[in-house]
Amino acid sequence: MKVYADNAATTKMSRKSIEAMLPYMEKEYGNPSSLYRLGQQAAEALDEARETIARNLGCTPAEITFTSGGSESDNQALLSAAAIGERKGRKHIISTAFEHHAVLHMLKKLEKRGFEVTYLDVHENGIVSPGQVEAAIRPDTCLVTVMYANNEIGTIQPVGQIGAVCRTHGVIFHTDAVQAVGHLPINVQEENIDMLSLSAHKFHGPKGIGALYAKKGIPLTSLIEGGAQERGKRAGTENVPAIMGMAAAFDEISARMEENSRKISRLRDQLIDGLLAIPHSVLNGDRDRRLPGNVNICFEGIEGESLLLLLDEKGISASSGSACTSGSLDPSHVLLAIGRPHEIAHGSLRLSLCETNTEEEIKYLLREIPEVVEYLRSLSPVWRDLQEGKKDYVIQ
Amino acid sequence: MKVYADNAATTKMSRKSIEAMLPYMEKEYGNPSSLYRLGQQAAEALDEARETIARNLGCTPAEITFTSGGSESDNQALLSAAAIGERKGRKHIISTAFEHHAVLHMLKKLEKRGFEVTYLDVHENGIVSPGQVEAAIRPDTCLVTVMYANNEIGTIQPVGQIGAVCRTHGVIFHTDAVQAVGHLPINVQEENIDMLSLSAHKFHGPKGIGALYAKKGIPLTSLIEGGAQERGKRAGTENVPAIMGMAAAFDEISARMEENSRKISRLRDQLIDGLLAIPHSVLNGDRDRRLPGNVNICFEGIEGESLLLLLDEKGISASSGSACTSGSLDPSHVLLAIGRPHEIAHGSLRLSLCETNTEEEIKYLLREIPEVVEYLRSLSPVWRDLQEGKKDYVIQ
Amino acid sequence: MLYSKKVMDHFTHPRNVGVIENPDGVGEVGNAKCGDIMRIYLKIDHDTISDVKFETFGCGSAIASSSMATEMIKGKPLSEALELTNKAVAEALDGLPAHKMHCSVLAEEAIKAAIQNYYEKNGIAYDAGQFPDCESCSHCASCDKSGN
Ligand SMILES: Cc1ncc(COP(=O)(O)O)c(C=O)c1O
Ligand SMILES: Cc1ncc(COP(=O)(O)O)c(C=O)c1O
Ligand code: FES
Ligand code: FES
Repeated sequence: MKVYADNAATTKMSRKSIEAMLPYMEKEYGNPSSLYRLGQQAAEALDEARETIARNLGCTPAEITFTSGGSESDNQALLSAAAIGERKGRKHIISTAFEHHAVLHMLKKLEKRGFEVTYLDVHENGIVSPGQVEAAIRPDTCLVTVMYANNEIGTIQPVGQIGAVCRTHGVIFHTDAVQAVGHLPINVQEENIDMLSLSAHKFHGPKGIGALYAKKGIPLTSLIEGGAQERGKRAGTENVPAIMGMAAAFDEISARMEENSRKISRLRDQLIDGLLAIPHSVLNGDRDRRLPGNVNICFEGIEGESLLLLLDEKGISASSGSACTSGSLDPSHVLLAIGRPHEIAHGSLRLSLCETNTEEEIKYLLREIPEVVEYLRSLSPVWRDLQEGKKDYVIQ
Repeated sequence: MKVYADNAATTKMSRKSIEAMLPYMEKEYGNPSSLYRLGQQAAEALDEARETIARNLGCTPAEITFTSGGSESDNQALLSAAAIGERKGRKHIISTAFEHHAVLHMLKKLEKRGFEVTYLDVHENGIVSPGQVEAAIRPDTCLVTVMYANNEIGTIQPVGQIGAVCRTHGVIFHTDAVQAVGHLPINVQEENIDMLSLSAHKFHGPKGIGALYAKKGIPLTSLIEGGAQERGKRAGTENVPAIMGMAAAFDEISARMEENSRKISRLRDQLIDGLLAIPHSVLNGDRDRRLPGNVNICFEGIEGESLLLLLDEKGISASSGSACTSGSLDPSHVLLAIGRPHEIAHGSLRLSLCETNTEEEIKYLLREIPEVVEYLRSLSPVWRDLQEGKKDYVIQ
Repeated sequence: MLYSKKVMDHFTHPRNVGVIENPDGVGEVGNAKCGDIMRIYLKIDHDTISDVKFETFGCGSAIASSSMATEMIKGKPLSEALELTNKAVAEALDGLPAHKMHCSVLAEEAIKAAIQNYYEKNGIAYDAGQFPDCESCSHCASCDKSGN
């Protein structure tokens, strides 16, 4: 059996999305900046796609800028807010300790440029509170950037309330919604979101395409300079096929969001319950306020990479916050941020489901994973020490 | 009849390129950073694509970084060379007056950061000489950036000789080869090129994907921060399908380059000869040292946009250096750079051919274009004044 | 693929896994904090390794390196086992990715530590220079070398 359970890493493109792309590759291949029909048709298609994205986010088309993906959107959002802050002499930013690297590395860069960043604690449950944000706001705060849902542990932040706090204090609020878009209902206006990043390949759209929403009145700084595409805010010939694919995928997934969510959450809960039956295992992130498809569990005494490799042998595609998978030596900053000690953080497993996963697959996962965990524990000197009472369990 | 003659703006994707993409959309959709098979297969495909690109440029795979297109490649190349220059206290850059905006706008940005830029004259023929470059090099020069072939007038620069000059003086040499790759034989090693930008959609590959070649030892500065993709030099989930499409298109066009070049040049020359038979018309850019597919002609007394619109009515897709098409009011900086006065620069027509254009299409163009020019002249007060001797012709 | 066929073979079917009751030497290196611990048990007869077992907490490469290294020293005189290098282990595995080479270093060091333990337990004189000390271990930046 083959089970793809790494939908947070990337997803399979939907048929509809592919079919939305194809005509723009071979027939309607015109450059939207061109005057002639072939170009103008592409330009019109682009407008339609922009409307689709806007409609699904609850904003206007002019507030959407197409980018090459989530990382670029995050980078441009932060760069733009920082430029605005700089002009006003406000150089303080509020974020969290467990943002995606596209945000964190950009924040590091801004720190070098003289910005001060407050990284809010996300607690053991992986959630920041609006109160924390409010308490951290200073007169010189120019930006609050808090992700909508975490990519590793799936916890959903109280974005609407954080947005309200930011609005009250006149601070720009950006949210990296790469993991949330298509999976949670989002309305940027109702939630007082000023900027939002999304990436199509996380919801069955194409790779290499994303969007940045920026509320009217928030000037964007170009990350990529050149031609006047995207109202001068993002140079480069527009990736029309991918944009069409993104719009189609967004429409498709939005139409079924509730239904998908119900189905996926049920599978997720079965999986969580089943895996937590493994002794000395613990769920990472709040049990309820989490993405419909996210399961993230630490197993004491084993290491993540070897777990993944053995699962792969069984046809299961999953991921881990283990350092060994990434080639760096520190385990996931997300797991450390929620207070997991290093030795436990190494033994994490993330399974992320989508609407095409089935009950049979969950059964298969629940048969294979406990076996593999047990096998790896049988090889593990750490597990032996724990069993023999030479060390204390971290996870009871 | 429909004639697409704007291949310098973008091209139709080839079947091979599309077919190279499809499997990576629906089947091999894994994230190359993932450990499991589906991810590792994508990683291997990426390696192969990198080898293909490298082989066709004469460099090693490790010297290739994938980007979202020509603009991003240009931006990153300039940013990287500037960072190296800054570290060495060398803040002088040499370029030309007719680079693409992706280079020019980045240079403007660097000027604001304290860099000094020398813009070399490109003469009436649209070609800089290696001697000009050499004469402009100073002890504090950190970068020479000269495009391989111009996107509007198609003139080919003596890149190999410029590369040799730069190598002698220890200055980094970048070339924007977006218009040249796939159309001219390029070998970065033989031509002493240190950095090169390319974009797939200019040679029948997908939009939204490109590459930056940077010679071993030249550290790149990230434009997009985040994950460790592309050896930490370009964050964002790799656009595997588009990368595969780019590699396939590059291989395909390289294999037929000579044959294509012969065929296209012949069509181009017929077109140039035929159009220059129109009175008071002039070819822009050197007649011989130009891209196989490029025709760029100014017609006195008419305005480009109206020309394009009427040609579109006849099924002809073409472009103009005219400002109106781009929404700005200034005529093409390229035409101004080769010394065309404003009134003439407004009346330009660019036709850019590819290997699928036919002799019949050329005949059609040569029947329709003169008619349209004549018609527009019949409406033009400028033309009347010229005819009546109230003004002097700029083009004899 | 990240790993060679050989690595995957040793990873999925590790040789010499387990413990030896009343071993003549035990060596443990690494640190759970850093994500890898390797423990080697030796049975020694007349300066020859008559049996060897390992336990490893670590990645695929760490487990495969342990397995391969134990195979390479089983039945060998101690002098030969002491000469086993991590490079030899990696080569025997048909190579390891660059960022995984340190896992093979752990295997080499675990064996040395087990032999050192044997010498010490039996009061056999040895050249300390042949053995790595914990202080010189630098495979992880964040390690406090406290051993836990
Ligand atoms: C010479 C040149 N450089 C750069 C670019 C930018 O490439 P892209 O639109 O793929 O970003 C183009 C084409 O638009 C070009 O012709
Ligand atoms: C939360 C989050 N932000 C940003 C990104 C970056 O998106 P992309 O890889 O499309 O650039 C990702 C996914 O990789 C993500 O999960
Ligand atoms: S085990 Fe971490 S430095 Fe040695
Ligand atoms: S044990 Fe961590 S990389 Fe090998």
